[in-house]
Amino acid sequence: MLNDWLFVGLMLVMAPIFPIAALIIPRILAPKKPNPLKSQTYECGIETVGDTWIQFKAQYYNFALVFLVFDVEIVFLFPWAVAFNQLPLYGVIVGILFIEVLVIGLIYAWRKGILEWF
Amino acid sequence: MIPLSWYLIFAAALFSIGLFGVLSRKNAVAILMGVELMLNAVNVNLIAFWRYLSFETMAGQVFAVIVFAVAASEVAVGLALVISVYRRRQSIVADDINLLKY
Amino acid sequence: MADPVTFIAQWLRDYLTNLGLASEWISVIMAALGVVVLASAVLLVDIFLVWVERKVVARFQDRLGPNRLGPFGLFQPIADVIKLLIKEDITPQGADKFVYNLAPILALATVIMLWAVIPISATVAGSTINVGALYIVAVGAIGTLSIIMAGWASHNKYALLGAFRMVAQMISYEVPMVIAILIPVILAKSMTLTDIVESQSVWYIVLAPIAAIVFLIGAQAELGRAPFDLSEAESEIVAGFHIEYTGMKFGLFYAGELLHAMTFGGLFATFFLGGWRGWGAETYPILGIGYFFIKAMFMYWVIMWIKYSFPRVRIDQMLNFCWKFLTPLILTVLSITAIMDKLLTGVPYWIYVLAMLLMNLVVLYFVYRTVGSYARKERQKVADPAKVRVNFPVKASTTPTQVS
Amino acid sequence: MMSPLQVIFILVSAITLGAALMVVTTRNMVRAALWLVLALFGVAILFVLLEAGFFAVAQVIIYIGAIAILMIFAIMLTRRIAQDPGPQINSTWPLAAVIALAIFGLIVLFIQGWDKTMSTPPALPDGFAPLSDLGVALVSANQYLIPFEVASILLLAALIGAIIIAWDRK
Repeated sequence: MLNDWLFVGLMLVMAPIFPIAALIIPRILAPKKPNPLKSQTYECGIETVGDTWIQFKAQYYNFALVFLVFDVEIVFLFPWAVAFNQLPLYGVIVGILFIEVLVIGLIYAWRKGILEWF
Repeated sequence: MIPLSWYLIFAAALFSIGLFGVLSRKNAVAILMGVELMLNAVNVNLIAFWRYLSFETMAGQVFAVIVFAVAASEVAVGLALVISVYRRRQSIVADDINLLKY
Repeated sequence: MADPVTFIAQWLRDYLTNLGLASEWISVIMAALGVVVLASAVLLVDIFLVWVERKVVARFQDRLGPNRLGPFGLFQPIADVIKLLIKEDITPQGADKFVYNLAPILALATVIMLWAVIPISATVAGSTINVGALYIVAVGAIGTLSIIMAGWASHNKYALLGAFRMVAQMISYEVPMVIAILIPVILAKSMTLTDIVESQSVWYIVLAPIAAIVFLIGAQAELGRAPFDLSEAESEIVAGFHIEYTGMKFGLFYAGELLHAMTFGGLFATFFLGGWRGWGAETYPILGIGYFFIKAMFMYWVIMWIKYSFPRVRIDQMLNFCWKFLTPLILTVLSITAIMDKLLTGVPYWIYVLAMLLMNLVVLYFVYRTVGSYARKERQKVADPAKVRVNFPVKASTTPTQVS
Repeated sequence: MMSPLQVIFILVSAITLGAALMVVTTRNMVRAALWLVLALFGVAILFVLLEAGFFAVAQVIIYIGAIAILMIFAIMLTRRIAQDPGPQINSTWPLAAVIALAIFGLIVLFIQGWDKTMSTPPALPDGFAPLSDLGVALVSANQYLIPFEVASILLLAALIGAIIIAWDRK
């Protein structure tokens, strides 16, 4: 089984080499004349005002929260899907039940207004 | 091949580092990160025991699944607490959150 | 000589064995060669894609597109690459240098890594790991991380805002997309992509059209392409997370995005269009490569078609569409598919296919009815706001009469 | 002479432990989160070495794709401390270090005295499919059906709880 992962592991080591090479070549070829005005961060052509760390809406967090819980559930349904041929009907229904419990959570979040954006 | 004890020592080291983070960090999010490291150490142990001692039974893997679910729940609730406290107190330094101490 | 790829691989293996190497090292060397060949081929296709994308968008907008450099402007992307290579790199003030440089590398490398598990023909597949379908999701998760790294490290408000929007969108649409992947896995009873392709004697787009559509929408959102291009909305946040990137670093993001679109075309072909399957592909695997790329390019063209035909949606519409429509829909389809698959064990395959298709069509009909009535209500609200109370929920007391 | 697998193990575990140390010592919280991602990725590679590929990808999807992102979101939402210049570490950190080291030493002592730490894992039989075995085990009533469903309820409770805590409209 480890043999299958050999290719993936080599890919993991070698895939970044191509973009890294693409970043090293400009180091040699491209001009480099930085000045303070050039390296200002962009803000519609005017000077940057205030801090970058602006406060974000809490909604981003809410969506990430719902996503996290769903993600965990779905990932653990994959072995269930692979084992489908060995499962009796009640095993299938139990697997469905597993995900339907989460639907209650989704409905709750929906009712509570978590999924609104305002 | 890799001896089982290597995995166990690695997991122990990871667990200790996580514990150090939990005990020493001020920031509540950093404390949660330490807890994540500790849970990961447990998972490494569970999977290693499954592979070396009883790969015919799925107990180790199922336990790891449960640990994943627990970790996700813990992070969801923990970070919700952090955000809630931050909104009220404008601070997430764990030492400042001492209302329940008295 | 039915299969040149296997022939070359066998010849190389024999050659290395004659050199007296141990068999483990030979497989390592062969795998490394495979990685180099695959990655270079993918990147070559990527350079070509710049031309394809520009040419196609030009035709959609009734223009000619690049047509000066070489025949049909084919050398345009090479000129682009040379330009990007000799352009000055600007690192913005206050940027976190290491993370800033790491983000574009990750963005492209993760897309290349996706190709490790995609079967290109009957005999050419990088790896046959037993968790191929989840591997794709996992690599995509690292891609998401590269975006948030880019946005954070640029030290720019627009970049951070763009990254946040993009990540919110990507993680939201990941839920229906992963469930849509789960449906082919249930049908094939395997997560290995080669098995999924091999079990498609009938393409899964016939057995699971709704999953295919949801996967396509999810891919569009995952790519951040219109109508889901809020992350780079030029008129709002200028360019999104890569606003501060110049020269080759921007080029890597751009190349990564194009290749990602093409890769999603390939994944769609693998999951729903039978991958390399086609007439004579089993006996002549070299044909399979052609079939696969034709299907992948076709789906890439569909993705472009959608991109250049739809206007941008608002962020609340985007999220509502995902959580209140796509996710419940695909969960319903998943449940019905799972139970039907179990109930229909043992019946002839054509009945199974027909039943699945019929079920999907019935669900599609109900979706059409629901969406239609919802759209009617919305239009009514806009046309005659006095009649309907402004706040939700809209009571369905008045019968929809006039649609304007 | 070490086998290639052992070399990989030592490399990966060294990187993982180094990243974990950075997680607990870095001041910049976003950087700490990125180090956490690296540490979690290292653990995923160890899962591959343990021939539990499913857990490797699940680790990447759940920990890196969801938990780390959630943490970064939370850090940005509470941004004032994300760039807190003051000390990020308690004054009692030496005590914490002593406790952590003591526990590490204790565990190592136990492992040394344990006679079951074999050097090579048992070979997996041909046709062994841990993935579908896991799938069957999770939904079989005589195996682990109850923990599986309880995990689902736990996640539901976490979702509802987190919504109630984080989402109190004043």
